[in-house]
Amino acid sequence: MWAEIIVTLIKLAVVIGVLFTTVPIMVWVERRGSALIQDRLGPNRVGPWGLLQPVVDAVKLLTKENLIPDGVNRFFYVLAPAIALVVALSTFIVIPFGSDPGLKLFGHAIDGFIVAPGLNLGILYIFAIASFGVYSIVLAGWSSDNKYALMGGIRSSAQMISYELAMTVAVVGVLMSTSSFRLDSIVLAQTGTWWGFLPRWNVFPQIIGAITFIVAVFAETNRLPFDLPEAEAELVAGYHTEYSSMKFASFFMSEYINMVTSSALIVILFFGGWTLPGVAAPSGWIGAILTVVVFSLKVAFFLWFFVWVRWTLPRFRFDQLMGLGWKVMVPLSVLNFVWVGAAMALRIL
Amino acid sequence: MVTYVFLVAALLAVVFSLVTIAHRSPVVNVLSLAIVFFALSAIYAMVGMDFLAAIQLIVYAGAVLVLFLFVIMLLNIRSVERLGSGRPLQAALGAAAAIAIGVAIILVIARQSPSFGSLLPDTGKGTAYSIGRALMTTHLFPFEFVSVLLLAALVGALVLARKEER
Amino acid sequence: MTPATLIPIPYTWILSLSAVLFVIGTIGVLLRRNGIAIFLSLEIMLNSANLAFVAFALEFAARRGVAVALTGQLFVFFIIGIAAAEAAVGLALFIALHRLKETIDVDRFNILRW
Amino acid sequence: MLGSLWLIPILPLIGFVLNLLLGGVRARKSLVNAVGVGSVGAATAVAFSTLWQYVHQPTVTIVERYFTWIAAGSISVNASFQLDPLSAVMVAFVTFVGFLIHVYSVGYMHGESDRAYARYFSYLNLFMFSMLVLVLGSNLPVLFVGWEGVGLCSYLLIGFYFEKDWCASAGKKAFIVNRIGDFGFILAIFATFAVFGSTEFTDVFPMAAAHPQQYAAMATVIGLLLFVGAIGKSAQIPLYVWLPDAMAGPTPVSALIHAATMVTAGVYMVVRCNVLFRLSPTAMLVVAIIGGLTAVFAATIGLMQNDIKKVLAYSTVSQLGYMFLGAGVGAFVAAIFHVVMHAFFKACLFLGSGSVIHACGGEQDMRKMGGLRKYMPTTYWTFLAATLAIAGIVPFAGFFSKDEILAKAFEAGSGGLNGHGATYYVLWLLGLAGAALTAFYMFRLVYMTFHGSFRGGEEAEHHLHESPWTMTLPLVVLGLLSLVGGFLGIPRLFTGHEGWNLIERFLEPVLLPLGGGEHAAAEAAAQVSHHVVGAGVEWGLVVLSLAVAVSGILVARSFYIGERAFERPRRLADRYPLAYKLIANKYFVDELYEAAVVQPIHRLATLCWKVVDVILIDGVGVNGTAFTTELSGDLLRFLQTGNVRNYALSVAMGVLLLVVILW
Repeated sequence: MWAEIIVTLIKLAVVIGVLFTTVPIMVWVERRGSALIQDRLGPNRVGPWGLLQPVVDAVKLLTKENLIPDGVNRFFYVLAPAIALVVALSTFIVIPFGSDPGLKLFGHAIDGFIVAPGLNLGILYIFAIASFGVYSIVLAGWSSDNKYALMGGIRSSAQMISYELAMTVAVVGVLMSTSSFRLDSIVLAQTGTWWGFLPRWNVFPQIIGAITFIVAVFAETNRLPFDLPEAEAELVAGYHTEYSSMKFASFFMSEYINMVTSSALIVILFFGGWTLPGVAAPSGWIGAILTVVVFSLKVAFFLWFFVWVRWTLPRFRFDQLMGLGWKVMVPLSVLNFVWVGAAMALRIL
Repeated sequence: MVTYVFLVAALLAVVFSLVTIAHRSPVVNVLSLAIVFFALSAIYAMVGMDFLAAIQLIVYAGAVLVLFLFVIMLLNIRSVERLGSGRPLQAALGAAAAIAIGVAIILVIARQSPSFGSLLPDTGKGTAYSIGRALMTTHLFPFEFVSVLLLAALVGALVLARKEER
Repeated sequence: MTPATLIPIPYTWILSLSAVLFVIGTIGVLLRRNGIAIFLSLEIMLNSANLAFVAFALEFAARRGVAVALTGQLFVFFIIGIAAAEAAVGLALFIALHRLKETIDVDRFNILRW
Repeated sequence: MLGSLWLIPILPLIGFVLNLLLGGVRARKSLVNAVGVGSVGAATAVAFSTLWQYVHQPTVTIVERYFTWIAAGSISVNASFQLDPLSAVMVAFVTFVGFLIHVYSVGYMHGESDRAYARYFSYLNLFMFSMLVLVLGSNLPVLFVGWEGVGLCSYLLIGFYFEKDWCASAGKKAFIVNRIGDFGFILAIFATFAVFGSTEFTDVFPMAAAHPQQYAAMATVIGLLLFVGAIGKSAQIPLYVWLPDAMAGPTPVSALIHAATMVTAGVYMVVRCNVLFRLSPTAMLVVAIIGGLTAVFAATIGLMQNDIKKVLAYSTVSQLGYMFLGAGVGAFVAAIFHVVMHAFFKACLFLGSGSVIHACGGEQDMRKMGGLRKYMPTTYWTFLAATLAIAGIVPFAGFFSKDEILAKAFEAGSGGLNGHGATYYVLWLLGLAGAALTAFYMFRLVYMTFHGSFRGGEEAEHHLHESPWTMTLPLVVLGLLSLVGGFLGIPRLFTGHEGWNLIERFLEPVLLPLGGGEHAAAEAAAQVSHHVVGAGVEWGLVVLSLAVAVSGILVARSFYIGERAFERPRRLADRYPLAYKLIANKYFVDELYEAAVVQPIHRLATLCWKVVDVILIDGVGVNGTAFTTELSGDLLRFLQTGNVRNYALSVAMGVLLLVVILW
């Protein structure tokens, strides 16, 4: 009993620690990456290659005055960033980030590199929790008593509901071919190869689903080219216009944590998770750590992909965004779903 | 342990549904209803209906209530009237009728033996598996019917909310 | 299938909770004037019905000795579907009404009379 | 092709649908021709190949069941077709004559607008379909479908020029008069169901033939009811009035529907049900009397008509009377023989008259014609051949068939068929008189139209011309058939051998032998009557009818040819003004019907409208209900507050009540 709790707490600590350290690294990557793409220098004063810049930023945000503007609804104004952070953190607990060959810690099985191993719902749990994410944005926009913030909030709720549909349906194809909600089962189903060389990853048979899912995830995380809720040219900063200091930092952090979660999901659902084609993980702790490293590298690639896309593509107009969501993404995801169903019925997949 | 979880969830559900119907701010109404749904979802999960619990959250909290919030913001409703204001006779009769219904139902329930339902076992595939099968076989007709209903609602909502073309 | 384990709460408790929620919802529907508030109360009523179905499903499974209580759960799914449809149409109605009268106080919409 | 009978009617049906669509898009006439004529041509080809195979096949009756059309309790009706010698003959001549008339229509109707043209051909194709269903149907309901279908097409085509009021009312008249007959037919179908439990010919007739005594009484009822239907469709007394008016339709329609095919449906139906009729002496007698009376009656009216088509119309009525006379004296084969021959020469006559009308620019009055022989020789010679055929001059088609009927009538009289010998003698005399009248009025028509000099004015004379080949070709074919068609049924008398009477040998199986005592005796007596009359008497009869026909021709010649043409008829009219007036006005039958039937019904309808409809239904029924509803609504509307929450409260109260009740 106690061992179980301690193991879980350790896993929790590791996950949260990694997530919180990823955020400043991502900020640095984003700023240096944007500079690279735009042929600028980027932050280069604090530490080597500006590596310590995020630390300085964090200190600045922590020490800033905790300002609450007049006329806001105080309760919801404070609640909103809290919801954002809680939702962002709690989705990660069903993500399996490595292969567990039956290791023990303090005489107790660690039960997989996953915080909540008993939760059969897996991906469904993520959707359920993530659907609360929209509340933070809506409440932030509404409680700020600012028309730009309100516009951002309304836009965001419309956008998230629209793309959630495409995202969910795109995942259904994977769920059908695996017939499980559990993410570790989904990863295990992708081990091995087709014809000896092509990895058995879902991305190959379900390329449409993969593309739809990735695009929908961009919209769900409010990243460019879908960052309409905080389009600075139109709405100043959207729903967090009135936020500053640590409350702003919470939004900021939750966005980056969501990026990490999303990248992890992309990797797990479509790119084989921690597996490498044709390579069996060595047994014991070393093998387990290696799988975690493989997984992290894959996630890192998609994190870089997020940055890459952000600084490459221009922003959509709002009606284009909704049109794309309903008239392109939803039909495409349904197409993928129909294809998988037909392929399974014909025993191709 | 389960009993306590149930009692806490029940308490939360009752309290926040009272807040839902009594508070004057519509946003508070919606959010407290979200908590009610969360509590009910916890009860569902506790008795083994994990799929139902997830759907409850995804559909109700994730979609329906966001729609409510969306409309509240669109119409910019800051606060509404007090519970039972205006038409005192209607209010009194309504409250009396509702409570009478409640008392009647409770009396009916009280006559039942307080037997214990069984916890749904973990079959490894989750309840989603059997529910999916049932929806596609024995309950296919209502399932298709609901999908037609949703389509009709979609079209109906579009037609109703569209601005009149002058 | 593994044998069913008993839940340590009687299903009548769940039913009672459902009844209480139903009454609260009814009071909301009858006493509120704001259209959206009425809808929220309706959602409470629908959910109390869902809860009752869940309770009956459990009781049914226990009495019959079956491991899976399906029908009750399926009812809940259908009710959720209907609730979603109802919310969509209802809210669209209120948007249309608000456009007409700048209010969604249902007592102001009494033109449906002789 | 045997085994796919459905193909024959379905081809014209396809043509009908296509032409209907083509009319909608105003397609070119050549396209309509291809569809309309092509489909009937294909049907004709299929029909003849079927007939060819059928003739070489020993099976007598082929029934093809397609599906169960009506199934209600013990009653079940199949959609099925039947091929036996009778329907084979009918199908062959219907498709053949129909095809010729389709070809003819191409030339005749070319002046119509594209839409009307397509409409015309679609109706014509629908008619072909219905007629084929009628003759192929293997039970009474299917036959009835075709029966009603041809009636509908008849109505549509009579009223083809519906923008003219009198054409539209002629169509209505035909439809309504036919409806009276159809009523009898429907009752006959019900009676057949009630008595035999089936309407399949292959069930009913053997059953009836096997137990003559048992079914004799019901056979009389059914037979008479069937004959009521035949009277309507085949224009016999007293329901003949629609046929002369039906000439309002285009002339090819008159040729096809109102001369060659549809109107003979009644004869076909009586022959088809010959078993039932033979069981009932009464029914037979009624058929013979009506037929004989009609033959003479219509012929007398035909004497004084001046409209070329009206003359032919009354002639048709008269000839149909002969057919029924034949059926009524038990000469069913002769009746069908006459149906076919009549189809040839009457179609030829009508088409010839159409050619004449075409040449005269739509003029139908014979008093404004004359001398057309030199302008349109082909029309003249074919017309003359057909006229000789109808007059009964040897060796033209009509001679054999008509003479056969008259001979059988005489035999019936001398053999005392069913103990009504005297009546049958009278009927034979009537038939003989009718033959003389026929010869007279037909040659009157020929002389007035083709001989003498043209009386229609110079302007019209200038335009006289022979018709195009599409019109003359069918004329030539039909004229030749009028000449040689009769050789299908040369009686024993001429050859001394039964084998030469091809049609009789072919149709023999249709006449089922009756079983059982007294009827068998009567049947035997009828058979014996064949030999009651000796060869000498038979030769005498032939000479007599020829003499009668020739004398009719000579009288016509003296009346309408030469210097003093038209003088003698005028003198006769002056001498007997009453008779003249009576016949010239068609015995005032239309006026009688108007006064005796139409006016009372009109008055009854007015009464229904003014009292039942306006006061009872509109007043008490409709307005009364509305008033009551309004009153109660006025009183109850105070419950309707318009406040949604009040309604919700009512619902809650209702729930409470429900809970308490269910306690």
